[in-house]
Amino acid sequence: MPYMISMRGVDKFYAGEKPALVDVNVEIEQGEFVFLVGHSGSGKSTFIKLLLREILPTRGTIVVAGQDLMRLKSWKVPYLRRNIGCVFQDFKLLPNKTSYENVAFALEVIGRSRHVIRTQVPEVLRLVGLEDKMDSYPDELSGGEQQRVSIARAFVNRPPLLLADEPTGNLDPQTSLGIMSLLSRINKTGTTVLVATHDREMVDSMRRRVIALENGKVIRDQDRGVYGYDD
Amino acid sequence: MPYMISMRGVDKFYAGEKPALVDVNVEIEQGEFVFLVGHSGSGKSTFIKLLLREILPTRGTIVVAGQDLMRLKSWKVPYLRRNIGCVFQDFKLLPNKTSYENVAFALEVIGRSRHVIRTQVPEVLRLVGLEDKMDSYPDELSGGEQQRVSIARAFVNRPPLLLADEPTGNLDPQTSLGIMSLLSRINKTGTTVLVATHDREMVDSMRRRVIALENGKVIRDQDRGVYGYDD
Amino acid sequence: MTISLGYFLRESAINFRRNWVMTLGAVITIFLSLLLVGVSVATGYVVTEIVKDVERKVEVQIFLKDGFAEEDMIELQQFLSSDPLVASVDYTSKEEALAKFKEQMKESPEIIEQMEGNPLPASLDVKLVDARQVEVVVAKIKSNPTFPRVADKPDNPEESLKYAKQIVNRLFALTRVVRIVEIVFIAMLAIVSLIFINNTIRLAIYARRKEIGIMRLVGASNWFIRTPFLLEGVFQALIGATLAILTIVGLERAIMPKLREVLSFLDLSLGGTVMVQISLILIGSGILIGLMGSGFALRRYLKV
Amino acid sequence: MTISLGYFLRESAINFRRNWVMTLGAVITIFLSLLLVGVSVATGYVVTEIVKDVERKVEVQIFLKDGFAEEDMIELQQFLSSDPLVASVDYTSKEEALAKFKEQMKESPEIIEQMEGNPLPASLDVKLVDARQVEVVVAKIKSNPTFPRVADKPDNPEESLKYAKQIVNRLFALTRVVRIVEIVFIAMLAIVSLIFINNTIRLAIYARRKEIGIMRLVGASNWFIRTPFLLEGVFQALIGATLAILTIVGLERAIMPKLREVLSFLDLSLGGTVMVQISLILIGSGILIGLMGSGFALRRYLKV
Ligand SMILES: Nc1ncnc2c1ncn2[C@@H]1O[C@H](COP(=O)(O)OP(=O)(O)OP(=O)(O)O)[C@@H](O)[C@H]1O
Ligand SMILES: Nc1ncnc2c1ncn2[C@@H]1O[C@H](COP(=O)(O)OP(=O)(O)OP(=O)(O)O)[C@@H](O)[C@H]1O
Ligand SMILES: [Mg+2]
Ligand SMILES: [Mg+2]
Repeated sequence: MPYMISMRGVDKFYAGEKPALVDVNVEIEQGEFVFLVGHSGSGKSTFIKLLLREILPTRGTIVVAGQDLMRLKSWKVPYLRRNIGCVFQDFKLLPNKTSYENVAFALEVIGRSRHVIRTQVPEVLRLVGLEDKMDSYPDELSGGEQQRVSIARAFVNRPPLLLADEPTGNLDPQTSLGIMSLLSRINKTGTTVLVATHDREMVDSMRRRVIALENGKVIRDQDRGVYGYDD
Repeated sequence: MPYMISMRGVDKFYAGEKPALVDVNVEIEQGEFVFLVGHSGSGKSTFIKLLLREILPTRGTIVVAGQDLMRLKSWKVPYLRRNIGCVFQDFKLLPNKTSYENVAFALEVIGRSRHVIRTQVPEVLRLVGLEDKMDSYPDELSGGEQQRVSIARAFVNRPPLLLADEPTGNLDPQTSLGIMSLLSRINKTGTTVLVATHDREMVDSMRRRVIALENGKVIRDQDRGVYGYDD
Repeated sequence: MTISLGYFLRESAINFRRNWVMTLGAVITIFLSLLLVGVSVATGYVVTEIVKDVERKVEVQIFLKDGFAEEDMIELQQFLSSDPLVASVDYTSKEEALAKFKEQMKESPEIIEQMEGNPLPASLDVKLVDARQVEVVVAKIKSNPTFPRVADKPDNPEESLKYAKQIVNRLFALTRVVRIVEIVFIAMLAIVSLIFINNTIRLAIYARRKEIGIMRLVGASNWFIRTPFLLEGVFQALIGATLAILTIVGLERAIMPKLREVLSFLDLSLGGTVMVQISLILIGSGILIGLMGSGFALRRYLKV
Repeated sequence: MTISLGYFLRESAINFRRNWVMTLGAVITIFLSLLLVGVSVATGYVVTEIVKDVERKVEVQIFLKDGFAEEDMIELQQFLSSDPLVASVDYTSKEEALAKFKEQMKESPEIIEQMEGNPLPASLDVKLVDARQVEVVVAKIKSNPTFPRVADKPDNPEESLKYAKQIVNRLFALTRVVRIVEIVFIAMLAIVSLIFINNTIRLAIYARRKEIGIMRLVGASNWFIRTPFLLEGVFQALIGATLAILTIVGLERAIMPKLREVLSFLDLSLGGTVMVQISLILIGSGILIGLMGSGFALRRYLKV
């Protein structure tokens, strides 16, 4: 059974502080839908950054889509990332590009033809409800709109792995629900989806696998789990 | 009865698009606690930016803390803003300053002595749970931690008006609750608090005044209201 | 407010360190710009000195007839000496003239051989304060009543006046051009430097426009935002100017002695006062540009 | 891939427009830097031409005894003409020599008056290809067997050779210094320009480092990120170089005629080919610097 993600004994220490991740062992199969939950500062974003090879672990091995990230040559990293769509917590939109161009960039990077771009980008922006914001620059968009552009960019090239860091933090419940059912639909087409979130309602209602972090440790890994944590 | 905020017939049009706010008439008394709710893109941030005079309305009058913002001379704007603490949706932390320095900046701006700064800043950072992140730069903080620095900066100088744009979007429910009860306590000391939020749980449990926006229009203004909107 | 001054100094020192890419860029630009200007000014000074030295060698010779009356000669000499345009008037006797001629002609001995007795006249050699006034002085000599009485050729006194009219004119044409080129070049460099420095500071502030926006939103007044930037600009200018001055002093030490050796026949000088002047100019203009550059660049982002 | 080329061109054109503050900064810097270098090179060229022209006037005179044998003179003339160091050999008869002398000495008529008959010898006037070779040519003349036979002073033939040894040496000292100063100054300007341009490009890319980081995170390979930046650099360099060339051509048109008028006695020239050369150098080095500057500046932000 092929693992899409496999982390073994992963530690991550940032300079001189208490660790961000400690001895994380996680395996995620192809086609799974997983929630990553935990308090603020528990290491969710660090977890996702490691998978994207934005940072390297202090210890341990990480294998993503069959690639050992510790051994991956630096020039091969872009090719890895093209197989991973990522919704960033801080959106990471290119400020000098419109919504359309930001989404199109993910396709240009993999060399898609202009024709393909012209048909797919508007389609995807429509899916996230931004059909009338295609020519707006990021600083002309509301917080939730920027977040949705980031979501559109993450899955426009139908990557086999989709990582989403707090993808509904700036969205109202109704729009969040729409995004979540979209992620669910994408997952049904075989894409592995990992969502870091604080949205208790969402996690509790979807009943998927839940990995819970606390102070960098995995304290729970539960199929068909709930958000957990007592307030 | 003195109004802290008074908006009359306020319209806001951004270049060539459909309006962000239409005919908004809102009065908020001193010492009130108000939630501002609405779908993504309904105009909540625009509402807040108008109060901070970050942007000017296309039409209408806005009076904040007794100052008519349309008539306010440009050199007086900083003095207005020193009476308003603001938690920005995108945090707006100074990237070259540590958490401590970011919060201290709000005090330095109003000429507080170093002694005052040295005692108040750590105190406030402790309140938002960041006592051990004082010397971290924004890009060394998790999303939620950045948001809490922004919150700390907003109320460190005890402003009579506190605006918060989605202050818990990046926080887990437990931390959110802590922040909300903090805002509540601040409100009890006489500070007027306006919170734009998507957090249904929060709004429903606190039962405060709720102003609901839809497509830039105020569709509901209710004392002891709920989040509303059917999913 | 002493607190504020401390705050601003601390603040700009911190910015200086934390934005070191920008800081370094600005310092390098200021340093090199001022270096260019400084080197040009110093070079220009040396050239001007050479030109002046060459011009100083322009003189008017009055040939005196054999057996002139001593008192006439002295009268003429005194008349000229009292003229503000005249630097000095020296008497050369017939014998001295012959000795000089022989010395000059020693490479064409065939001419000296041919000479019998001493055909050369005595002369008064008039050195001028400003070589360009040569025609004025010549006119004055001509109109002096004593002059025809002592002149070598009383029937045509004009021929008793010798000055290298053509050479003088050419020399002046050349030195004028040299001076204009010098001034134009220095002015050009100065303007270009100004634009460079301004440009660099503008880019540095442009890169921090978001920060400036945030400061404004948190209630910082314009001068509160501006002061650390201006102080930073001054720091950068001071460092840049200091580096430029040190380099120029170093270059002067390294080059001038050699140059003086090679061009020993020219009067090359670059005195300490000149170096001090250049240093003061560089520091002054550096700080001014640093301040103004930051100030102007900030204006765009300090609109409410 | 034609699609990619189109993409990159479009991309860099868009960046060019949307980052116009940075673009303008870089263009201005490149323009002014190249202008400085171009003006210096042109000035240097004119100065070099003047120096060469002055040097060309250095000649060796061989004085011939009265009643020399015609065939000896012709033999010597041919011997010298065939030497590659010699540009020309002209014969001056006794009469021509006297006429020239009188012309030269017309401002000291007292000497001409004194002369009886024609004391001046005939001469062969040797012009050199390279004035610095004067001592070599003199040695060759001395060692020629015909020379003592025609020399004005057969007992001491050396004295029949006239060349302004001291003046020539001084001239060479001066021209050497002028040339070195010229080269050093141009080199300095070129290096400074390089640093300026590099600096500006670095600042511009520094200001966009976040963007570059984002592109990397979205899976863009290094060359995919780099290409639009490099193309932008080339665009900027082309615009800057073009502006510099136009300005220099304009300056040449405006200044050279006036200069030629004022300094009509000097052979001032700045031919079309020189201008073309300067233009090519500016465009070439501009593009090179634009490419390399962007390339180097990017390296820092393209580490994985
Ligand atoms: N670059 C960095 N340098 C130093 N410490 C860092 C850095 N990035 C993150 N940290 C620290 O590591 C811890 C985990 O951060 P991480 O961003 O993974 O948290 P998170 O679970 O995503 O939190 P949130 O829900 O608030 O986004 C935090 O305490 C944070 O301060
Ligand atoms: N600078 C701008 N130029 C043009 N349009 C803008 C600008 N800022 C905001 N808008 C538009 O105005 C509308 C309201 O934006 P606003 O930021 O007020 O929404 P919001 O209620 O805060 O949404 P969210 O919950 O997603 O943050 C949006 O449709 C947005 O695209
Ligand atoms: Mg996070
Ligand atoms: Mg908003």
